Amino acid sequence: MNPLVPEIATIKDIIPETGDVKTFVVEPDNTGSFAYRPGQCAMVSVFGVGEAMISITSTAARRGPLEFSVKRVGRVSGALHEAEPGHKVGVRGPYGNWFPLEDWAGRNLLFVGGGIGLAPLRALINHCLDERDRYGRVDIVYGARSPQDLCFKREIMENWPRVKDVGVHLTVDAANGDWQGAVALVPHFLERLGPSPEGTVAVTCGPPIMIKYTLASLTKLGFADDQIVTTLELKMQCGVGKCGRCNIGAKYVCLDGPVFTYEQLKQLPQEY
Amino acid sequence: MKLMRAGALPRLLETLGRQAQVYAPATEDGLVLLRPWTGQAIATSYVNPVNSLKGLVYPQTEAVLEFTGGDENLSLREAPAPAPQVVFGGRPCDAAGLALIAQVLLEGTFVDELFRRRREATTVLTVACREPGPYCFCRAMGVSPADERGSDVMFYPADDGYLVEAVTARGEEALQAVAGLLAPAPDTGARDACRELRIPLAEKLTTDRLAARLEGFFEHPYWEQVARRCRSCGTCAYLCPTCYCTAIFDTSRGTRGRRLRGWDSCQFKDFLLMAGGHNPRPAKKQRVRNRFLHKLSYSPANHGAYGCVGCGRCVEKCPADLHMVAVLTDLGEVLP
Amino acid sequence: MNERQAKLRSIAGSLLAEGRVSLFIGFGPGLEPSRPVPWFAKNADEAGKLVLDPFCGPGLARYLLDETAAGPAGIVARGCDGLGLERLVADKRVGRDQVYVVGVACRGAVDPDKARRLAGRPVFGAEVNGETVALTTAGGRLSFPRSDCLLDRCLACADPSPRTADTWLEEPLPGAQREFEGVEALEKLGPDDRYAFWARHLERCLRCHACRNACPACNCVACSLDNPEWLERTTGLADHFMFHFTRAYHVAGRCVACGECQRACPVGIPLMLLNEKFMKDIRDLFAVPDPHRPQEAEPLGHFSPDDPEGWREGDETL
Amino acid sequence: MSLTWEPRIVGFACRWCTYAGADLAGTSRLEYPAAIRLIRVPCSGRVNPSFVLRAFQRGADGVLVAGCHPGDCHYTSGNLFTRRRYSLVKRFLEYLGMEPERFRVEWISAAEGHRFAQVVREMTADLRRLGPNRKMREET
Repeated sequence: MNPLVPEIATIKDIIPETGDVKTFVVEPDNTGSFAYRPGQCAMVSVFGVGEAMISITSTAARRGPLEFSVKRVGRVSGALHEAEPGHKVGVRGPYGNWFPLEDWAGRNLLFVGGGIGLAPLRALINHCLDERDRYGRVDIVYGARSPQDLCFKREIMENWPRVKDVGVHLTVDAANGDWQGAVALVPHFLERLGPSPEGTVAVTCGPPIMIKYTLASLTKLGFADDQIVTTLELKMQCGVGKCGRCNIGAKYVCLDGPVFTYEQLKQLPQEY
Repeated sequence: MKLMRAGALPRLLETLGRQAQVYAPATEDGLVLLRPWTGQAIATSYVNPVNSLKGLVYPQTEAVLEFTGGDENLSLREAPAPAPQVVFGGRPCDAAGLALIAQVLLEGTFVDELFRRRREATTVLTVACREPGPYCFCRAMGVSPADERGSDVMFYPADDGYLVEAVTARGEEALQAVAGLLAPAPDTGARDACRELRIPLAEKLTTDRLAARLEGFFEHPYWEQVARRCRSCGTCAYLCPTCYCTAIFDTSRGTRGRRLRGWDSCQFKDFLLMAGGHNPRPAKKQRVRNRFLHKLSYSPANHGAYGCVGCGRCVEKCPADLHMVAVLTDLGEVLP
Repeated sequence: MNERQAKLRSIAGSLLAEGRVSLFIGFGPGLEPSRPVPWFAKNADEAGKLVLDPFCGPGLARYLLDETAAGPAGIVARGCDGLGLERLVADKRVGRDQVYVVGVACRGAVDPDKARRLAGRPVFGAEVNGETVALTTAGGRLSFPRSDCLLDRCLACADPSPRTADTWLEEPLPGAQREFEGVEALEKLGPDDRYAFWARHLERCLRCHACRNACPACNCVACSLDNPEWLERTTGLADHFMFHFTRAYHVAGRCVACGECQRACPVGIPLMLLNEKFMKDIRDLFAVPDPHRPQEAEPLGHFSPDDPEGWREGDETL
Repeated sequence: MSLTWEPRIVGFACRWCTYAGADLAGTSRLEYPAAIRLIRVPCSGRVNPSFVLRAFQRGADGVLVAGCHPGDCHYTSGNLFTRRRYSLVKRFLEYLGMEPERFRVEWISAAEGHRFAQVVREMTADLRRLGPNRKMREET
């Protein structure tokens, strides 16, 4: 089995999330799906254009097709955005490690997402909310540039807030229209909310600059390095640790990541 | 161990060539290159062919798959299995480089099928060294002029031919096919001479405890200083017998296309450029540092060996003389 | 012993000490005496290690692209470096006021590989005296014809000194007319032989981009040769033709003939024969006497109403 | 060479003149070989030399760049740049080993349907004599 050969899959549905984000519901033609865990990624390809590593935003335990939320930024994501339901793409995976859920039983969970960074968190949040009783309080802090850029609106506005002991806290960088909510950058907003580090695990995901400042804010709030979990993104080609692309020091994001604790991150060269 | 007269070499290649494509060193425009052998003169006086063994087992570009069809009906075909090949004339450093690439590509969670198939279809006939080239430093990197790693058959140059010894079962098989050309070896002198060959340049370099000494060296100003002369081309990586970084890309013509894999270099400025514009290593300092730390620190950490076999190609060919020997020499002064 | 070198060290040292430049670009000690390396002195101490001898080979001009961002840089300039700087200035990639040029009179650089091959042993020193080169080895001094010893790029050189400098290390030497003998010889072959010649050479191309990255004229911020829409990443002979056709055409009328591309090429492709073909035709068709010296109006950046139709006239040369 | 082989010519035609000239050749019922595929461009000056090489790379046996006569450019000077550039490119292609007959630059006005047909006839005849182009062509 050549790990670089993808399986052909069909785009079953395309859900527009924001002006430049769409969620693609994808079903591999032969296997229907594959086993994966929250935080893992897959290589999605548009034949003739190329491949890109994209985090899986669906939740495996729900046994549905694969879902990928993709922001239009480059060649492959651009081609995906041009695709229609029924089109064929390639999928191979899953790749990378996953969020260490096993260690989180009984603890409070704090999710901090920014923009399209909610995509990997969504897989995790839905997984956790499906086994709600395993965890303590759940808080979801999520921000985007504008109200229109908030992804997964149905979940953040309706589904998640309805679950017992779940707080969803939304913010935008710049308000417009009839936005009544908070206007602040995610790290500032987070500091203002001031969640307690007591018995809590914080998981953050978003653009590199947001992660950088969120890590600092969490530290300021008293979270220890091993209480903070984040994901890294680096250019990838093979996804299987062979192409030499996504190394940070001696670690490879595709094998050793994308999920790292802040403690692990501090051991790595600051080059990502 | 057997003895083969030098004059029997064409017949050996001819015999092995009945079952496989044979490659041998040939002189072209004043350069020695490993080329498909079709009976032409076989070059013998060279330190190392310009192209390393790497390219024959891990080609500069190769197909992963072919695809045909349109958006809604698409079919894939995996690249066909490679044909058998016999490569004569690579040096022990290059073969050791292959062994190192094999470690990276074949060990771990995933196996690189493309490499595995081609490696298994290749018989490596290595010619050991009786004379060091001006830029050879193999011994500094833990490789010997008679190193057997990665080779199927060793050829030790003797006065009137070669001492020949199979290293692997595949090599044994190859030698059986040409048994008529081999006579019993009178002694092991030629092999011993290769094994004992001194490599003067290597003696000037210290690689003792290098990985440990490099700890904490990541932020040292040395990298900025040395990287200034780098031109961010791919000469070092593309000539290197151990550099294995690749890119995967598609090409298409109408409704048919191919997905290919090809060499890439971490020295190119766009190597890590992501869609959206983020580039974690935009500066030469970062890229040069990554190249050398990969070989001297990350590779030992992940694979237990330096990512360099001391072949000397980067020393000879880097247009700005930013090469492993220069860096090792500098590190000898800069490192604690 | 080496007065030029001592003088250069002192000039560079003063420039740095006085803060007139933040960096001085020249050559410094390399792995062996025959291979000095590009050297970037940031203080008088480092300027004290500058090397100036006939082994100083690599072109330096292109480094100015990176090194003038933080403040003025000094550079020791041979004719080739001077023309490279002119190119960068003409292309508005480097400000002339950001560079302090120390001009030299270059008599050609000795190719370290040729020297070692000729001498058959390590070479410690060289002296270029007219048509001969004296190489110093452990076994004494050996003399060889200049044409066997120098870098290819220096054999065809018509520009021993830069056209302008801020100070001169020595009396500049006058420029000459470039000849295109290599191009003419190739033009005499038939199409199939010419194709075979280029196919053989280009087949070796590694697409390492050493030629492009050596070139002071290839100074675009984003290069079409990195864009898969223009050049796919595949590495067949047809791709190599596309690469080299595009590279040569993009520097047509802009190439300063420094020959650094060919010196940098690890597989010995005679790249200057491509660049020189354009140079020769620009000279012949558009009456530009020295197309390799940056002009007021770039040969391919303008036209004349009386231009010939080059595909009809002068065909007899092909 | 197969008996049914016919040369393929890629023609880059300026929309203001040559393309109209080709139309005129058609409406005038002038006979010329079907070997040419025309690509309409706004001006002969639009034709990047890489397009020419790309055509050869992907299977053209001949390439024609055709535009307005010097002095008649719709954009005043586009074809004067063309003349300069292709004076060099034509010679350069031949220097790389391409036969001269495989690449032509012609000025063909909207009124010169005859000229267009004649150029295509000439080129096709030349290319039939030369046979398929293999030079600089990618392997399929």
